[in-house]
Amino acid sequence: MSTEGGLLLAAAVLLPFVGMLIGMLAGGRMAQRIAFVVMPLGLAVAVGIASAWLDGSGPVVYLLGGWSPPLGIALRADGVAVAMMLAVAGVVTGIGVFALADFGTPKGGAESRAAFSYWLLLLAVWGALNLVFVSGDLFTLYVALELLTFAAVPLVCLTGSGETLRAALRYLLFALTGSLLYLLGAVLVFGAYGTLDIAQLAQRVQPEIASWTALALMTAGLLAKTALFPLHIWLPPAHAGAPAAASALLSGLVIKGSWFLVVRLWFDAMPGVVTWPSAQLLGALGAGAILFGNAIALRQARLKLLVAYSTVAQIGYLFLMFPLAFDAAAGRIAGGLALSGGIMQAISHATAKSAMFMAAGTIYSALGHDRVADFAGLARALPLTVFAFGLGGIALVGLPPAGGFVAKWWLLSAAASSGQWWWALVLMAGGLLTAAYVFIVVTRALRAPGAPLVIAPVARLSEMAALGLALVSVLLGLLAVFDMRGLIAGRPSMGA
Amino acid sequence: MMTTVVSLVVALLLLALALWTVVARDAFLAIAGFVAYGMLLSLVWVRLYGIDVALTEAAIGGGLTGALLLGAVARLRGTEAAAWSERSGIGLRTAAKLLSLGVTAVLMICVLALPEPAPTLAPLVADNMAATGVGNPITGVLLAFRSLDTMLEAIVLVIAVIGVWSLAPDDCWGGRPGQLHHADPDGVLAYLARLLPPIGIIFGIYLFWAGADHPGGKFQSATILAAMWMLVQMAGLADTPATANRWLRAGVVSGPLVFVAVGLLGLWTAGHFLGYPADWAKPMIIVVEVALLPTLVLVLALLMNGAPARSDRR
Amino acid sequence: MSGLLDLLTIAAVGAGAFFYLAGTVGLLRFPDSYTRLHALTKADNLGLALLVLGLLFQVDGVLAGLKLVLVWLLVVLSGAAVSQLIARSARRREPRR
Amino acid sequence: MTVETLIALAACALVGIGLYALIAHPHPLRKLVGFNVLGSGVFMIFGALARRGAAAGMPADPVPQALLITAIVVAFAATAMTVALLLRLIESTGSSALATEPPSGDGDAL
Amino acid sequence: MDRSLLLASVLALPLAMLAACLWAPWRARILDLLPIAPLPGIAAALLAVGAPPLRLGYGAWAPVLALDLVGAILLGAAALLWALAALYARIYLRGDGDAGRFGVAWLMTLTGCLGAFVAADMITLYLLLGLLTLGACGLVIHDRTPAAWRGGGMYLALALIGETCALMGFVLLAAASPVDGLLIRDAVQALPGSPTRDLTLALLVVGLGLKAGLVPLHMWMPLAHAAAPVPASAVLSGAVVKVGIIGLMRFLPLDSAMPDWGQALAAVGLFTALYGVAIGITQSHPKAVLAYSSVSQMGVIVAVLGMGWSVGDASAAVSAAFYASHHVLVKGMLFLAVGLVAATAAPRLLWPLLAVAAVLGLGLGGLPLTGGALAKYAVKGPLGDGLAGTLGKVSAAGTTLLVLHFVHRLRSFASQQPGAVAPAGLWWPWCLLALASFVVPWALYLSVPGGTVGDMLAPSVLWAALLPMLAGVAAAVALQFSGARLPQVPLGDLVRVIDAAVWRCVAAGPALMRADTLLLHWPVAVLLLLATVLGFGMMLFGGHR
Repeated sequence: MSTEGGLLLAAAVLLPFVGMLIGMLAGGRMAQRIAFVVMPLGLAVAVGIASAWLDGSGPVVYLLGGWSPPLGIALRADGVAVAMMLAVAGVVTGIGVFALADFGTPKGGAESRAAFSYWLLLLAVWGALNLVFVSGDLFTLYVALELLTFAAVPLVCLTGSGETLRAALRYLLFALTGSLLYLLGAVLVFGAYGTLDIAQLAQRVQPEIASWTALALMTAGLLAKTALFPLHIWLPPAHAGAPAAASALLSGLVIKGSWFLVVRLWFDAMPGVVTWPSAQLLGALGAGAILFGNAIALRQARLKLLVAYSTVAQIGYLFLMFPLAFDAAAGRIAGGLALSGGIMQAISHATAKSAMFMAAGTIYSALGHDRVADFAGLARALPLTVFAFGLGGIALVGLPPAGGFVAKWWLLSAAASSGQWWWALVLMAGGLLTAAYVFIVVTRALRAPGAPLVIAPVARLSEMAALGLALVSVLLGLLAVFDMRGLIAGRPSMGA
Repeated sequence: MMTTVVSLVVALLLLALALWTVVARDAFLAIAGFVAYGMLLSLVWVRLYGIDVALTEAAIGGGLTGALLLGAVARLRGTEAAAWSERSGIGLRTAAKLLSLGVTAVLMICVLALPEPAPTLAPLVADNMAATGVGNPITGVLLAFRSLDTMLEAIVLVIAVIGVWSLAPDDCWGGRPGQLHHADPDGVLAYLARLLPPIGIIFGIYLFWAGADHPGGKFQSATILAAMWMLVQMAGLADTPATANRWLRAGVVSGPLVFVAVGLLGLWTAGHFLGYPADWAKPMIIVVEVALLPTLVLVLALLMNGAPARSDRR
Repeated sequence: MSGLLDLLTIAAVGAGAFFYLAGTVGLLRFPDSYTRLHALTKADNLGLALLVLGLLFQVDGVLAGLKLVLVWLLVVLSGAAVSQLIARSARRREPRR
Repeated sequence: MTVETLIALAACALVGIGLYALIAHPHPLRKLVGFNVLGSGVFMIFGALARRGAAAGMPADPVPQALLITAIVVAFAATAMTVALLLRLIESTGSSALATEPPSGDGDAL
Repeated sequence: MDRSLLLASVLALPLAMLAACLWAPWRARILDLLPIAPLPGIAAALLAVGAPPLRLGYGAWAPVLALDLVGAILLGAAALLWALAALYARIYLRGDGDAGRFGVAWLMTLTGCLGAFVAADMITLYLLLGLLTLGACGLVIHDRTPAAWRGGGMYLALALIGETCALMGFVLLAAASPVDGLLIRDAVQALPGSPTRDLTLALLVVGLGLKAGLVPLHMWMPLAHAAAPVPASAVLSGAVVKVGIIGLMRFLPLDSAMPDWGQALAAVGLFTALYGVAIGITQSHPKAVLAYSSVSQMGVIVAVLGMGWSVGDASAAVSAAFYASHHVLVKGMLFLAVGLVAATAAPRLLWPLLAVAAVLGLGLGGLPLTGGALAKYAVKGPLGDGLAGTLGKVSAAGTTLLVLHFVHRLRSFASQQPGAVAPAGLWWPWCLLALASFVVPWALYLSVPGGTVGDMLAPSVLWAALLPMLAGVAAAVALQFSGARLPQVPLGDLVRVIDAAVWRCVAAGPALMRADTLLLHWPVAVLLLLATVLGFGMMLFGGHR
């Protein structure tokens, strides 16, 4: 049955889409105007859902058209979804403010391709992400994944340069393949259990060949869309080539969509099907991402590529929670500290990485290049931006009071209590490597320039937006003082 | 028995054509094979008693996709040789064969291991069809039980259009896609483009109207209508629409917007978003379908046309 | 009565099938586009006509019969137009003889 | 062996064929064809399952069939987008190669 | 309650000043305000000892502040040094374009350093350690010289490794702790019975010992302390290293006897004490000599803790704190002296300066009647008369030698242009510090252990103190006149090992890049995708067999 405030879930999904449609009709400057009308509304809706979640007991549910699963579609929001929705709403707003400098249409200015596309796709990404967070139906989730892909790919090649077009094509083909694998898994699930509803599936699913194959197919497909090592083929060129406002969106938010779906599958849909070795394998891929991605990032000479590879590494952290959450005694995966840590990591990375990409973009447009070696004097020229980058780095490294620290603490605690010390080692090594490249970039910027640095003027508003998001990511941990695990309550119980 | 043999033959033909699309050296031949493959697919759908799916497959999966690919291959001639030169090594190809075979094998095992009797939602649908007022259960699923999917699908198409448009060169923004086709007044194509559309439009609308209670529906009919429009464009009787055209955009977004509006109406009248009050279901469903039809026609045609390539400022 | 209709149907459909076969053989065996087109279009028109004719003996109701005829007309129409187009493009590509 | 099982098995093979084309074919357009073959294989498996679910006087389970229509349309949108992207790529670079030169990492670090 | 609020002010004032630094005009003028930042620390040390703990916020993660005796002793001494060094820095950095940045780094370091003495829960302590590390790194790299970059980088790298170990130790502590909170005391009480006791202890000793500069984790110390500007070196080498000490005092269950752990720690400490001397006398730059002397002194303090721990004598911590507080002031004074000498040539000032520095410095070796004598006297008990005591005496002799070597090097370091005189603004903070380094230990001695002057004048005590000194002087004289050439050990001795490791990693880079290029190859990627499918299939299938 639908619960209090359930309708807000539908609103959270449709508001951005309706905004996009009206924006397409109005076009020109209105597109961006409408985007900025939708942002506060979307934030309000997210807050409303959060309060509904905190008031009620169990998840917030809405049955569309009053049809209950398996025939109809149910939208559900639990603590995990609520936390992600709040984070996404905030980050999208921040990115929007930043993007005004690059994609803002002046008063009376003609409609331009990039601006028109950017604002509409920004809203599309937002709506698709909210759908991923609240949908309780495997097929609707497939549609959501495609929405996300179709909205994200054009963002990669907004500049229209050959290199970005190529990156976009790689991204599109690889992501589409992933989607089909996911759909294939969903199909098998339906064939074996006669439902696509996650909550019902959780009750019906049995450890048998069909569920194993389905989970393997869906997981692999989603990993391809998440670009988890070694499937990160499309990420570095795409995220490094896209305009900063788009990279921030892609790197901070879009990859979280498919990742979140893996969480849903493993924690909610098939917790009993998951096995210890499979969880370890997922963790191993994450560990590989952390070590490999960070090491490659250390080798990058260009800032945007460095940040992109840092994303490859950070994606790894998001998957360490799976083995840590595995309850070996019960032989099933269960939420708790590890899950909270993973979600916290995702939110922290969303804010920090967006801020870092924004800073990188500002630096690029100011210097006309992003070669780290030639950053001397930057700290004097763009103090706010370098500061924002540094703060984002601190959040990635996981120093308190950043959200990354809370996440690290929870993950390490989970490792300690489950005795899986090897993941703790990976966490620590990753933190050190991250610190290394953040230190390199910041110190390069702190050096005194040989010749006086000439920079193009940059928009103060954009710098402020980056700094704002960076501050959020660094202060996120302070929420922990007010026991935020109440929000990300232990395990996301999707049982309606 | 007989049916099994026929199915076997069809299946083997299907596999052969699929293999052909892979192994054929010449891209044009491969894609011609793919079109035939699409037609054969719709035959398979008929054998699976999915008449609506068969129609959709024939119209969209086979027809539009095939046309799209044929149009593309003509413009990609030059790049084929270069592509073949960077063909991956024999080792990789062998590994690819092995892994693909592995996946196929696992899938086959799953298919054979599926439970008997198969789980089905058909009874549930049958019990609830009355509430929808429509006769075609698929329409009932698409526009009542799982109407959210249909709404999102329309939005997916709109996003795809935005994405395709966003690929335009900056100076062509708002312009028209594709080359300008010059009408050849006594050309046979122009003749066909004058003769066929009236029939096609009638047929399309019939298909649409039948969709409520019989196989058929907006997608199939939208494809027919879009095809008619494109025929007219190809014959040069009408130019492709300019992407800046407000009316065009209005047509593109109207369908989903009306859908959302009807959903809100349902919230007001039936207490559920996307719900229908008793014995108002069919009219509201018809409204949604009527609103979606032009959107689908436009979107399908626009996706076929591709990104703006000519500035409209003359 | 129905037995006779069935016989007629079998005869017509069989003949149609034969023309299809012939057309396909021609498509495969003939040397250039023109001759191939020739084989194909002739075979298609006649073959399909015979098929439709044969099926007409089986339909109940005029409407269904009209539908079949409509199908035939449409195929003939599009077949004619398309073969024209193919021939033109072939003339552009292949040397006139 | 029932018809739907036969078709389902054939569909599994189609999936494999599509995957192979996606991996091994050098030209993006052919990869795209492979993608469509793969997709049709997935759809056919779904369709066979729907047929298995025949009940309540219906020749097949209508829910999967409805979902299939949605899926086919989405796949078409994906194809259209890929084709547009590919054409634009060739128009601007003259090549259809997917391979990018590796990101330049000439050890700035340390 | 108001006394507890005093604890909060220890953090609040510098943090408020930091916040003010976000505004450029304040940042420009911050240098003149630095001296007031540590004043709440002094006040708290005098007034807030044993005040009820102060909990900010609620929930398990709420920060908690408390001040015990050892904390107060170290806090007072450190705050005093921070204040006087700040007065010194006002003049020393006048006209420096980056003074604002220096002030920010200074305040961060100060907050972390003083806060560490009052933090009662792990999270707050870890937060302050992080703040300390970043700030100290900023102080070290302030001069932007290659040496500064190297020192800063090495410091940051090792400090982060240390903090990572400490963090894991904290997590294990918390995991083993019966109560939900993250209070250090509760967790440590549960430690002896914890299943992961030894791992936890190892991580904590490595993490905190690195901050205290225990051999072989000391190599960052000479690099960093020698590279930083003089006032910064003073606080880094005097006050900041004590954070490691207070950490060890707080996190090791000193009151429950663990002979093996205690003696191991003591052994490391004593080795460090001697090793610091051995390397120190080979250094030529006075700041480097002082840095190694700090290494050595930290070793003595840790040894005292270790001996106390081995017998479960928690009072050893007080003695260690007393010893450490003396070192805070003296070492700060000596570093500031380097700055003075470098700017002074006039003999009438140079010689008294050298004399005072020598006398107070020899206090580190236990020169009678100096504060150092009291410090050595205080730790005599815990060290005992066994091997540890003997080695302690040897280290005292070594320290004497080292201090003499320092004074020798210092003289040759004097300014070259004749008649140069350091500005008065540098002189009087130094004089105050010199005075404090003599007065404070006596005050503490007479108040805390409640000793009397008489004890210190007892011939046996004097003799016991003098013997090692004479040995040290003898060694110095011998070195001087034998003309023996000591090998020139590079600054940061063992650091070579790290360099080698780093370069080996860098060399692995190209291989990694090639691997990445391969992974970005389309067929490979899709193959890996299929492999992932089959892999997960197998793992799921196999897991149920």
